Amino acid sequence: MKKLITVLFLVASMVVFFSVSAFAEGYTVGMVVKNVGNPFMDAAGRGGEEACGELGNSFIFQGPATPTVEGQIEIIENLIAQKVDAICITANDFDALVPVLQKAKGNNIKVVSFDSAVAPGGRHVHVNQADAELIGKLQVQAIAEMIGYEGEIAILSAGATMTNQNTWIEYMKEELKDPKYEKIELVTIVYGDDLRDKSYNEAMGLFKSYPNLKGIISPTTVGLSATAKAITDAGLVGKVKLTGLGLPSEMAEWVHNGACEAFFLWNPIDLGYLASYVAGLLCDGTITGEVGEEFSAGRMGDYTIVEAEDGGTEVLLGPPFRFDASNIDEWKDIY
Amino acid sequence: MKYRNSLSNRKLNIVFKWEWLLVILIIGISIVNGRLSPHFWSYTGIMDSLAVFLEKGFMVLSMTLVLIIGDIDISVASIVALSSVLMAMSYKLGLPMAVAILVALATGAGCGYLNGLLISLVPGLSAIIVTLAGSSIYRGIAYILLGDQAIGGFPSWYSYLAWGYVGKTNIPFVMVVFVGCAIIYGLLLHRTAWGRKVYAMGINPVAARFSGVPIAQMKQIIFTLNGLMAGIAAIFLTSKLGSSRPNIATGYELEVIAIAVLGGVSPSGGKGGIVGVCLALILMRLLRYGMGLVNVPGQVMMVIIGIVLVGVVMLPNIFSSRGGKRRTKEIQ
Amino acid sequence: MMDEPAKTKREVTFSRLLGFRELGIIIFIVLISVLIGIRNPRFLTWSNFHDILIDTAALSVLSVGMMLVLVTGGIDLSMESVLALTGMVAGMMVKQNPQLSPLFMLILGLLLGGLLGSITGLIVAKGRVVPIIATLSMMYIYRGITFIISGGKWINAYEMPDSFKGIATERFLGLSKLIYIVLVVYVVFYYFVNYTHTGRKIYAVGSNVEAARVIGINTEFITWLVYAISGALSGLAGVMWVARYASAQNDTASGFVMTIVAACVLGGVSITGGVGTVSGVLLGSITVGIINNALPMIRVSPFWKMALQGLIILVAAIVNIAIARNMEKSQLKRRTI
Amino acid sequence: MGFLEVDSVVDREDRYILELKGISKFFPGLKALDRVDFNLRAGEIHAIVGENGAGKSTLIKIITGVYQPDEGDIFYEGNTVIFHNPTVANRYQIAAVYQQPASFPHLTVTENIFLGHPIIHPTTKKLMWKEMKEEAKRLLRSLGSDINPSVTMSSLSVAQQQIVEIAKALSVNARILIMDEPTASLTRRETEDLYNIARKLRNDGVSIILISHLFEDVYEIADRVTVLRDGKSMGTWNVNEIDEKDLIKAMVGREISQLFPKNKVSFGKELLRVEGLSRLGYFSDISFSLRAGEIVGFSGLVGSGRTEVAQSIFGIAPVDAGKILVEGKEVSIKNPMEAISYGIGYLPEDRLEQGLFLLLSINDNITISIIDQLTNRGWLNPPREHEISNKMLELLQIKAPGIFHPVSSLSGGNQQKVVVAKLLAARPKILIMDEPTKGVDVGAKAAIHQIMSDLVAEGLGIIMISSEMPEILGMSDNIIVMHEGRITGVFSRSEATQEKLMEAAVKVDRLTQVVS
Repeated sequence: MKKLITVLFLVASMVVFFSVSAFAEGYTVGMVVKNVGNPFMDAAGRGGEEACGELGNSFIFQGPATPTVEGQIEIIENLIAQKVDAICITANDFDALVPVLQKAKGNNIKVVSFDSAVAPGGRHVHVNQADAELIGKLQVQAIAEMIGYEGEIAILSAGATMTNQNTWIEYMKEELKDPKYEKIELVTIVYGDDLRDKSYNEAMGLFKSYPNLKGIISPTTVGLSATAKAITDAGLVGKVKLTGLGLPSEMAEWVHNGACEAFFLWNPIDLGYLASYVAGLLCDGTITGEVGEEFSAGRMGDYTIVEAEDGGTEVLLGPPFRFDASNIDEWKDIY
Repeated sequence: MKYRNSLSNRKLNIVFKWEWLLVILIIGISIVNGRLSPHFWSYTGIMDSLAVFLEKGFMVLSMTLVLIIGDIDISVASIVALSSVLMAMSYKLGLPMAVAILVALATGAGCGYLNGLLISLVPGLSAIIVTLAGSSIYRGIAYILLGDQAIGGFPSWYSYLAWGYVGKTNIPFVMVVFVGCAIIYGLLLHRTAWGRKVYAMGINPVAARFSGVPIAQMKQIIFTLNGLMAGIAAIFLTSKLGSSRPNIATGYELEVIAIAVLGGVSPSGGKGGIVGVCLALILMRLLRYGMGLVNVPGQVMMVIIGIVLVGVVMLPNIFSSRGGKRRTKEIQ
Repeated sequence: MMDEPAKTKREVTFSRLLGFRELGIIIFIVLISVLIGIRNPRFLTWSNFHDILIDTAALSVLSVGMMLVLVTGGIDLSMESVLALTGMVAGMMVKQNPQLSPLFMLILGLLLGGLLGSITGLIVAKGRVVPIIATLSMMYIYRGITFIISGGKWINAYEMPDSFKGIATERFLGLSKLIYIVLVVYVVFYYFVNYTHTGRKIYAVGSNVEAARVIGINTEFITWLVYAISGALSGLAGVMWVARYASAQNDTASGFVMTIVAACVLGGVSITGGVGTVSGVLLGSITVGIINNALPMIRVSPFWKMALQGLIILVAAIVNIAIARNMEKSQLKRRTI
Repeated sequence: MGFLEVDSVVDREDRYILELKGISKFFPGLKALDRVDFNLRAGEIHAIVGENGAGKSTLIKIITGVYQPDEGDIFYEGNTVIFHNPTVANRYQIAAVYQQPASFPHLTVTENIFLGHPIIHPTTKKLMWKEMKEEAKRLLRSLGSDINPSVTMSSLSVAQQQIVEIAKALSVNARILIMDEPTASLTRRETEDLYNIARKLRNDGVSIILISHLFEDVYEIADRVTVLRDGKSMGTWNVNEIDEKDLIKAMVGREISQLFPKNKVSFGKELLRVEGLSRLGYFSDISFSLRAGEIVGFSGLVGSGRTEVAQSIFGIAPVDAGKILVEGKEVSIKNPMEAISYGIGYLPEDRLEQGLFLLLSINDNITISIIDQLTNRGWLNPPREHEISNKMLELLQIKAPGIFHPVSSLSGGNQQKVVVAKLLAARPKILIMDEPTKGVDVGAKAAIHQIMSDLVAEGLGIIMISSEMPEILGMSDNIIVMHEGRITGVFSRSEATQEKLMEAAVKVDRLTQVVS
């Protein structure tokens, strides 16, 4: 019996220790990210908390330990049981969250997706970081400039199943059809699964399989920095150019040593702020998520809800930001 | 249970007590959860939270058998993925959904059969190696087939499987199916001659062979069953997700094994029962649910689950006397 | 079993069989290298071989630790989390104190990893928890602690001093320093396993626990020791890993433990205990390295990779058994008069 | 091994190298040893006999430091000592050779000999393999064996492993050598060799404690004998002062009437016929037949293929050629399940490993082979099972509190009987018994022989494999001798003699052959 009491005591004390009560006036907004322990997601969380603070809402930040859709479903179920008023989510899968989010909507919970969208049926509105077409275009333009509009390029993506990655890659291919890129050849697309060792190996493999490779686009944070490291280690700085989407904190080193002259990203803090702000406005009925509605989002200014390509509605954050040697040091400590 | 009595002995007594330990832990955790979160004591909340976990439950049931015969299967999560992908593809190819569901079951059973075939056909090839390779191969095939695509758009009735409730009650449909499966497995393991042979195999495989227990055939059946249950899990998981992808159910295998062990099943074979693993399933779920309600971050949750797992498994070892162990040896 | 003692001429069947087993994997390596070399000649260059060795460095260090645990009949799933936690601590330390010497960091990795492994070892040896469950729990726990101490933040390249990153990038006599670390580890463990009493005791425990106890081997200590060693080597590999990729994350090496087990299995280590050689594990790790390195080079579709890797493990395991069986059969044939 | 200082005969009589006084050992619910006294002179062979469960193993484990006594004192050359663990006992030059060689199958012979006390370079602490191998070779040669010290233990025969175990004991310069049932798995010839080794060691001044069931061993080589019963010492005698009958009385507390109660039974129809059975590497061209009411004895050296033939008939290992006919019909037996369905039962030699489920209850053990027939369309039918188990308990006089107790709670002899009960519950027509009385004390031995006699009287046929010559001669109607996988002699009960069997069994003695 003694051992049982010990166990119970241990369990109880642990649970008490980790419980953080989130009772406040106003609405409760739950933010579900792809996984916790990811700086990009944490930055979005900071923005979300800021917006909730301004609106007088309380904020819950949650994410599974690993980026799986099953983990996100479990969290959403828990949020439904906690009777939150809104959920902001960056989805690990475009389709697979729809059923559980429909259940949430059925419980009168407003759903805002951001960063990585869920299908229209599972959301009220999507906060889009940037136009997918623009993201694709910018990266192709950047790499073309770097290599002088001539030579072989490759793409190092994250998972083969990630929707946003694939959409961007489609737009890159689209952009490359433009006659001004006719001397550029996209030789392959490889996948690093957002694992550092695997991305690094894939990059190294690219150098060996394609000795004439001139440039790499890596539209994923882990892939971009692992490739930069690989270029540096292989002694190819200046010979193989690199651009893509990445975090300034991770890329500072590689911008300075020239492995990556420039890359892009939007501000995740702003993204989280806007998503959380939109969620607040949906809760108090200011907006309903219909096309054409206009609203003002605190420090971010005015926005209009537009129709999204996937058939739902979305709010567009703005064009992605270009980081290079001139501005990287301002940002590297922020996110 | 009458059979328990005929199994009465010191070691199995521990198992019996083990189940009571789990019951007490479940009550304790419920009380703590209730105090911490005002949302915990909600009938729908608890029901739904249990339901969300049940596709793993299906896998735990058959994994219990695999562990009792002293083997292990780490390919189940991959079998779930492959079954789901094949089911979705055959639906997309124009087969009726009901047939597609059969495809999932057949795929699961087929993969399990293949595991069992290799293990029983090639002596010296251990289950851990076969299923380790299998876990890459099966998911790999799912990737080859579907690549970066996802398949969705199933008929609307299909989502009822994971999301629907029985009639006007608040009982999730999946729970009814699970309870049915659990009863079948409980009867199979504890009330049939076949179940007796399963334990015999786990306790002493050589003696079992000499006693006329068809070892190879039993292994074949058990691994096939394990694959079949993964197929069932795939049907419910796909229904829950509304779509299929090659990367679903990642990491399920370790969780399933952990729940079975928490339920009193010994990975070295011969011990454990269905009641225990069902209780462990509830315990694990309530623990996670409670922590989820107070928004413990996922990574911290892993620490706590790890501590509970190792703590609960270690408890009887710490308190059981050394002499007792030696005595069994001595008498031999 | 023993590498060294069995190496005299006029050898007996069983040790010849083992020699043959390692020959088998060497033939496999040569065969696969030639095949890949035909498709991409750059595979067979010295610089690529050097790259493979660097890529395999962390894996080969980890495999030695895993081998010792497997030899006792256990398994250590927590290695990847120990690696991540140690790597994170190392990253945080060099971020705060860039002046720390790389050698000190490597030693720190060994010690911290050893400490974490000791805890796991205690749970297995004293708490008598089945290894797979004990190490699975510790895998969860250490991974979670990594998250808690880092607050979910990553340590990035610019926050690490060049000297630290130099562990992986600097060369000495044309070879990467990582390769020297691996060499040291292998020489030490080759000696430890074959020429020290404690090293042989590990095999005794894996071969027959009861008999080991009877001849006075402290089996609990040996069990504890192998987990402490596998922890220490995971810690060392953690520092090597973080230095190499110039990034410490809390999901570092997540899922890597299966690769370690695969390397051991390919290297002829028996999952049931008692069997495994240091040289075999090295070859096993290199084989895994070659497969990882070669698949991107011969432009295999990414979707095929996973299935191929699984198939290679399965085939290697079956071939191993088939060779053993064949030897046994020819032995039987000779016996019949 | 002359480590003993030269003592006068008088000194040797009075001074004991090892003395145990009032030793008790308790296990939960069991008093394994109850104030046992035991002493050992320098240079003597001292036998300890007793039924299974009498406490012999416990006593040995206390002497070797595996267990610590709960009461009592141990004196080594007159000084009190405490053996905390086997290493301490080793330091006092005490070594043991166990019945089941407690070896490391994956390791080499050299390692098996030296792992407990390797030769280590004094400064570098490096293991000196070359020296150890040389020493191992020397030790093995001194025992008349040329086993290669570099082969793995698993590649040796049981007899060879036993020799390695003795070499291991010698390597620590043992002054006290414990031999636990050393001859149980050996054939006559191997046993002879072992006796010679033991005598030689004694003459070199080593004290030997011999545990044995076989009175032959005791009378052949022992100087004194101590009898244990139910954890108590019944006394110590000089071997030439006590005869077999009194020894048995001391052991079992009663007189055993008859050891080989074989009654003449008239043979019935042919139950089993084997023609030209061969299995690559194990046996070839085996033919014989078994009639109802007949006991066919299989004699020969361990490793001569007797067990393999039996196991192939039982479907455990596949055969490469030959026919098996059951009651005149040719059958193909691929696994034990089929064998059981043809009415064949097999009592394995290694009961613990191959016959028992220690964690299961007596009932579950007895019914496991026939569980399918006892069910109600697959569902367990406890009353029917219990009926059969209780009947078996009564028939074989198994001493157990009830059928629901685990087999692990029974004494060794009763565990053996449970295996027999399991066998008989399947109602076989053909019984194969591999070393039916191995490791069994006299009392249980007689009981088992009686059961065998009763069974053949009921019309069963029995194939009995035995290494014990008196058992073969006493129980068999016909005797088949095997050597290196072939039948080398067939004798009827009347014409068989110990000498004839031996001649057939040992064509060329290859006791110490190297496997390569």
